Amino acid sequence: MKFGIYPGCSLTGSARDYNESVFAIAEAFGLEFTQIPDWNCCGATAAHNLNKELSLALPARILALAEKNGLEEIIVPCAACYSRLVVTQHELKKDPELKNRICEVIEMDYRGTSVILNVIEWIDKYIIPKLEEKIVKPFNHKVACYYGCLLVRPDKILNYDRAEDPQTLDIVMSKIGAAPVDYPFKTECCGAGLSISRTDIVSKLSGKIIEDAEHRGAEAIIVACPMCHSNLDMRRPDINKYWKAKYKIPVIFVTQAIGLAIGLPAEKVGLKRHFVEVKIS
Amino acid sequence: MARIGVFVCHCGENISATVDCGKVAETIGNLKHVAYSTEYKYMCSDPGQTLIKDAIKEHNLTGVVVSACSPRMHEPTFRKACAEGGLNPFLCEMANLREHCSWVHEKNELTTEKAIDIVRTQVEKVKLNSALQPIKVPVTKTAMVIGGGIAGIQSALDIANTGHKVIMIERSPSIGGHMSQLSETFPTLDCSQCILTPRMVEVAQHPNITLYTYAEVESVEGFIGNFKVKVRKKAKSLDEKACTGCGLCTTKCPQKKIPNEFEQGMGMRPAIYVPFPQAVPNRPVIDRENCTYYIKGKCKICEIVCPTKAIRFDQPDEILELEIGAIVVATGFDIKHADFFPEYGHGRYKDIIDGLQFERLASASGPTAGVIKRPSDGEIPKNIVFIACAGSRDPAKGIAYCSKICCMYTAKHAMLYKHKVHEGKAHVFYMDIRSGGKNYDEFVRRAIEEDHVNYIRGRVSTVFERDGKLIVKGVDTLLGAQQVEIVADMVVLATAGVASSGAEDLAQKLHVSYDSHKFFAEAHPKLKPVETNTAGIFLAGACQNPKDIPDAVSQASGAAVKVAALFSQSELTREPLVAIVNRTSPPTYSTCVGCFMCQSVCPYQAIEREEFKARDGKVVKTVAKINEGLCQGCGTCVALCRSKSIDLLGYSNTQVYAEVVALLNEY
Amino acid sequence: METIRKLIRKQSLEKLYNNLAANRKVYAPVIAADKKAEYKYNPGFADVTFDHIRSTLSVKNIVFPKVENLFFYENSKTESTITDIDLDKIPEVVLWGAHPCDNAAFDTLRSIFCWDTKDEFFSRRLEKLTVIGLGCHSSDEYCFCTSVGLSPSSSRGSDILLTKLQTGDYQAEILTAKGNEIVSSFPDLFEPLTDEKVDITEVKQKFSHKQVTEKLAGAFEHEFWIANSLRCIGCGACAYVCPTCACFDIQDETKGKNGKRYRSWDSCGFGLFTLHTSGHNPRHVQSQRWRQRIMHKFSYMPDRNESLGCVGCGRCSSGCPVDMNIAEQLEALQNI
Amino acid sequence: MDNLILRAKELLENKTVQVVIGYEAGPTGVVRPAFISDPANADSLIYDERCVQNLAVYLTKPEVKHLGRIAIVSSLPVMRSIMMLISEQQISYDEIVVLGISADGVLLDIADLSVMQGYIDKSDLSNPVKYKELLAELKKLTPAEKFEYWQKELSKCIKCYACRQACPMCYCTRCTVEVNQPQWISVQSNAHGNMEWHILRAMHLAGRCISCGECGRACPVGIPCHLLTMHLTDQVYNYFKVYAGTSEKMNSVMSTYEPNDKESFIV
Amino acid sequence: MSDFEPKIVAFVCNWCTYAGADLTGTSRIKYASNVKIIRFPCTGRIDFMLLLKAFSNGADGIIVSGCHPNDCHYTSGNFHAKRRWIMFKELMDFMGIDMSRITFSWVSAAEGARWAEVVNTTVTRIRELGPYVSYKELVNKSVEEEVKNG
Repeated sequence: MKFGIYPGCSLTGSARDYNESVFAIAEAFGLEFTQIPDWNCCGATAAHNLNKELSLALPARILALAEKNGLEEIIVPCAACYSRLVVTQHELKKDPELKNRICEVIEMDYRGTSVILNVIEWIDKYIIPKLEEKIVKPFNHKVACYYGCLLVRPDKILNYDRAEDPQTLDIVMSKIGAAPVDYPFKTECCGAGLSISRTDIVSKLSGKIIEDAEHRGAEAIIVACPMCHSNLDMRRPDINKYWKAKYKIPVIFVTQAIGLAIGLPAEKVGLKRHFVEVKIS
Repeated sequence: MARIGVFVCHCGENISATVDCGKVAETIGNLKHVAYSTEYKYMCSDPGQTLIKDAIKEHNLTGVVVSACSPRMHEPTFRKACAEGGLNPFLCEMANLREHCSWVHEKNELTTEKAIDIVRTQVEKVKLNSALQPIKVPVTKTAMVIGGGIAGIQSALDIANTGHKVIMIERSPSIGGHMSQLSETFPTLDCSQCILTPRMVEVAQHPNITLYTYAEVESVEGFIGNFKVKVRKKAKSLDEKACTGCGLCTTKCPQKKIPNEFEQGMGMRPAIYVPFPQAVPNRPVIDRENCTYYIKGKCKICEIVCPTKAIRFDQPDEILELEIGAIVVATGFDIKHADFFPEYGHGRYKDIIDGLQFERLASASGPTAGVIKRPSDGEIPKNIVFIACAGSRDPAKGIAYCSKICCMYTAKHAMLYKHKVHEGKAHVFYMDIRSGGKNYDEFVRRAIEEDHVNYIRGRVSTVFERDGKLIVKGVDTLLGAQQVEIVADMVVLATAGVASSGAEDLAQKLHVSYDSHKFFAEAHPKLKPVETNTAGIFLAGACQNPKDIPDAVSQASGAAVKVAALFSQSELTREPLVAIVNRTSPPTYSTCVGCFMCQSVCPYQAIEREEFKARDGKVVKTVAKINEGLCQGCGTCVALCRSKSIDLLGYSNTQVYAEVVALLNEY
Repeated sequence: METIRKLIRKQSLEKLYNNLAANRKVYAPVIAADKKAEYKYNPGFADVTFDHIRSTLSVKNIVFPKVENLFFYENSKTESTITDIDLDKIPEVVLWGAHPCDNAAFDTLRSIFCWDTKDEFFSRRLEKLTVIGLGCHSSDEYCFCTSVGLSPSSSRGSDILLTKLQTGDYQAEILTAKGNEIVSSFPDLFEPLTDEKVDITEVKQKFSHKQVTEKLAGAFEHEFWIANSLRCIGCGACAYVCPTCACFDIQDETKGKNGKRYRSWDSCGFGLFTLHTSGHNPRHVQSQRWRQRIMHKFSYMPDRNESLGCVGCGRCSSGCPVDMNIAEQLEALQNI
Repeated sequence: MDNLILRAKELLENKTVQVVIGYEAGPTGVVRPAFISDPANADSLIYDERCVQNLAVYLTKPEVKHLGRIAIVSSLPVMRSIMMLISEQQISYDEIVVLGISADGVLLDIADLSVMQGYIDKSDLSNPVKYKELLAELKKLTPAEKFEYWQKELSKCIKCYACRQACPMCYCTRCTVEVNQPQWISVQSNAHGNMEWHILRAMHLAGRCISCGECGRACPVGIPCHLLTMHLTDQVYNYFKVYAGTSEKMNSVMSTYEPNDKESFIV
Repeated sequence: MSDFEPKIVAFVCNWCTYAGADLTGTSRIKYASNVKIIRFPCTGRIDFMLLLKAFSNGADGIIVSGCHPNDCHYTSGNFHAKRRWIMFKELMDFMGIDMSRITFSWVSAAEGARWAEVVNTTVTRIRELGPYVSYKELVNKSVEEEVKNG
């Protein structure tokens, strides 16, 4: 089975750890990816605030390229990219006239036939069925599953997990032996939109997320979004400074956790690249 | 030979200002079969009507066309005038010269020409009208009330007190409904049970009322005045006549861990039980799903201890077939389970409860004897948060409508809490306070001003537990949308009121329409709020939409009056504008070929089967037959019928065809 | 008049046709898109066929159109005014190249329409008709003219009968004054006939119509009718393609003050045909209607009109969607 | 074919049925319906690609019903017609035995209604391929060309009603055209009267036509009137996603509705 | 064609559009006088043949109007009518009969102004289309003519 993969800007930059873990577990499960050739920026978060057609044309081009290359299913590990692609597909399906306009803009034929999967959907569909036999080292830790804002929203379009109190990540984690804690901050804002401009707000908001996870005895925060990860991991010194605290809880991608559970070495799944040291294995 | 009279009205100047009425009358007078044609200033006035009556006699008219205003305005007036003049009222038609012509066009020749066309069309139609007689339908003077809550009780008592028989059906073991669960009632804070229980007893004792509890409607056939209702009396596993209601069985039953429905799951009950002490009838039933005997085949302790040997383990369900003249639907409402709002934590955290659960906590006869104790540890909450609109007015996640009663009962809950826990703090998150009603707003003001309930205008985003406390995160929109976080000991959700479970199923059995929320639909939102679109079936209480007690009771009385009015005659009279399937001589019997596609289009189940039998009793032909009592005259079957075997009186095929021809051709 | 035989050469036929078509309506057979023959007014000579066996529809519509207005009326408040059809406006028509069966049918129709009261519409149309028939040089399994007293070379009903000669030229039998008039208008085109052999098809006799008529007299209640009409679906195709079926329905159509009365073809195969206002129908099932059709043509008409109601063209059988083959049935009837 | 003959004989011999309706070759070689009551005559039954007439038309005919229980040779269109006739309460399955024939001419074992249902369910129910092409071509015409095409075709009509009589679904004992109070359809077979008749017929078969093409085949003057009903069959599927004659409990498309039926022309 | 006054017949239901047209009158909203109304109890009652009859009697345009979906006085008559019109329109389009001469609309008892708008837009459209010549010719094609032409 060959999937298309859309890496977006993070996976090849600040979230190389995420990228490595996705490829590592795919390989372990005999799954292959084809990167969408000549892919472009998905337009998150800037485009849809400025120009609606542009915000649709950018993802539409990506999807059209996928169609052109015969990629029926595309995995989009970044939650922000995922959201843009799915919303675009929805908007263009709803309005054929708009679709025609966008096709003219991108000078390509777009039909909207590709299936777009986020990382959890992909895990659910292709990893979970074969997971049990591969687990060599169950991830026996208490974890706080943090979904962030884009993975499950807007729920009217995604229609795959409930927007408030989502469950899918918790289910995946429990399948590899983890014990998810009751965690009310699952979808609280990490401040991603202000990641660059107002780091103080990021520190404030992300700090609350980290504090509650530690308070509930979680040994790791599990994420599936590079933005979440960078705010909770990379910004940790700022957060600790802001809150005058010493939060040590590591932030782990779900794909990294799966990698560990099936016995992949920490380096292979990018765990050595984190700012907050990951001591658990 | 037809002799038609045409009466052109000026309507003061309303018509004559733009239409040349004289020319209309004259032109129409030249038509074949028009025996008399005249104009007059006000046809609807007494002299105008006398003109018609006299002309009918003088010119021996066989049909009348009054060319005036809309038939929706004055058709009854002129039909009555014709009847008084000795002409069958259905031989009178109206040509709408005012609303459809003079008021909407300028004064010119085309307008007068249009007026002539309109009148001529009615002349051609009325030639084909037939003298119709009103339809008479017999009435069975027994009413059925479905549902034994306060609305059903009120309706049943009111009907019974007019001297008519009432059969009341209640699906749970006791009547009383949600009102019997309530602690106190707004805006008076009087005890709900104290005012309800006497009514329940009255129902049980009323000579005109027959009560079937633990019973449900199985099927409904027939039509107004003549319903045939099958009722399933579920087996109570008890000989009700032998049982004295001593209650020994319920105390000795070894199975005691069944969540008590009456207590909203906040207490337990045995497998043989009386739902609550004041239940009517005060007789137990065995809950077969949870009874050890039915599950494992042995126990029978209740049978052993019963002093009157009233237990009947092998009792079957019983089907009653009842003849009913009118039905009052009073099946009430349910509350929406809060699991669609996972962020509010209902079901996950024990101390987050819904409004009905709070009623039981606050009730003197409830599981805590009226002391407000939180379910998790029995502690008295010091800080309590009430969340209004938990699901109501929320099209995205809940329901779009306002549940109407929540604002008031939330105020009541907060007050009851403050009255019982003086040192406690009560907070209410609300969107708007809807307290329209006699003494309602004063009641809410009292909660705020006298009992110092903290009202916060804003919604709650999430409720979660941390260190044994409930953290309620919300917003205060009156303080510049500031985020608010309250650390509470208990949270009460004012969950939306929704249609009673099984409402859709019942509506389909009754052939009554229901809205998208499964609430029963009234025939007209303003002028027929008590009627349904099925004649003879009426609505009372919260089965139509969430209602408070006084609204439910007044509507129940309204429904009772409708039933009483229906029962005041031995026969019903209806306008005879109904569909009819033709009949011919044997061996054809009818041109209907019996495909019964009409049956599937009829919204009123008015199409029946009629079998024709040969002398040897063998059925030789089955054709459609219209039940005049049920048919409302929409004519959808008429347009569908391929063999043109159905026709609609008043709008017959020949009539509408003649109208088309008359409107478009020269005469 | 006495029959005169002449020769008309193939190339002269074209001249005759073109001369006639120049100032008259000529109704002649052509091969339509569906490969079947149909009659048209004044087709080009090149399109006219001399080889068809039978057209789908007969040619009776010249004298008995499928719809014919009888009169128009106008109603006023007090009276109705009737406007008659101007029968003088009926055009002269030459029927060209029709086969003997079809031409004989005009005789049969006359025996119906002019049986007692003369039908003005029919007889005026017939008066204006000149028939230039064509003997058959081909036939098929449906043909049975020889069983009903006709033959591929019968001249009944024709004014001139053309018959193909083995040389490819045609013999013209001039049978009536009308025929003679045409011949004398174009004397150059006709030559004396030398004794040449005609090219005429042979049609096998399938039954004896006399015997059928005799059998039918006592066969009204015979089980034959039900057994042999089970597959009949009760359409009117047989009657409408038949050259001798003459039943019609009369209707008024009024729109406002104006209206007209007309007649249109009808068929005894329809259930409605004999339906009484009361709802009673003396022929309420198809077997009775099928019996009526046979009886009418082979028993009642010989009885009353002294004419057989069938010319053996075979259209009813070839056009029947369920192969109700009349010749086969008559053959069987003869032996019951 | 041998199987069919054996089965027919068996049914007649053991008196399961009183008559078998099938196909035979007439004396001129034309294939036509056969009504076999005597097992000895069953040998004349044939089944090949020439056997196209929809025999279900006979199931509602009084003389045929009178014969007793019927076994009927049934290709897919006949089976669908039978479904329709049952759903419209014209016949009962108990009155008949279905001698189903598969698309490749093999005798099917239709033991009961559910087996027939199963066979229909797995069959292609859309219009036959040869008509699909014709329909597609016609749809390409401009409105004026369509009008001209149909006027030319319909003016040939002689109102013999063979299209109606050949159709199993036109079982009414009185047709709308036979009503003269009012005169819905002019009895004249002229361009206008003919068009009204064919519109009426097609509309009355909307959602009921099972695409056998019998109406067009029966037409003595060759009007392709089956394209009208088949076009509507396509449209019924387009709009409502159903095909006629697929269940004995089915309500016709025209006698039911869904509140969200989609259209684009009502303002 | 400037003095062409089209003849338009409106088939409307009693409970919504007829009442809506009454409201147009009560509100004194003016509209073109070419449209004449025939009242039916319900759109479900309107036989498709009546539309053909209107054309054959000389109508140049037709309006069919009833209650909005879900508002039918008889619950479902308009839904059945809707299906009927869907099929009718498909058939007419297939036969090349001009469906732009028929306006199908939902006009409620409260939409007096809307009724005037429906009438006026229909009249304007039919004026542009001109008289329905092809249908009238079809009807007038006399029987005589047919016989003459074979």
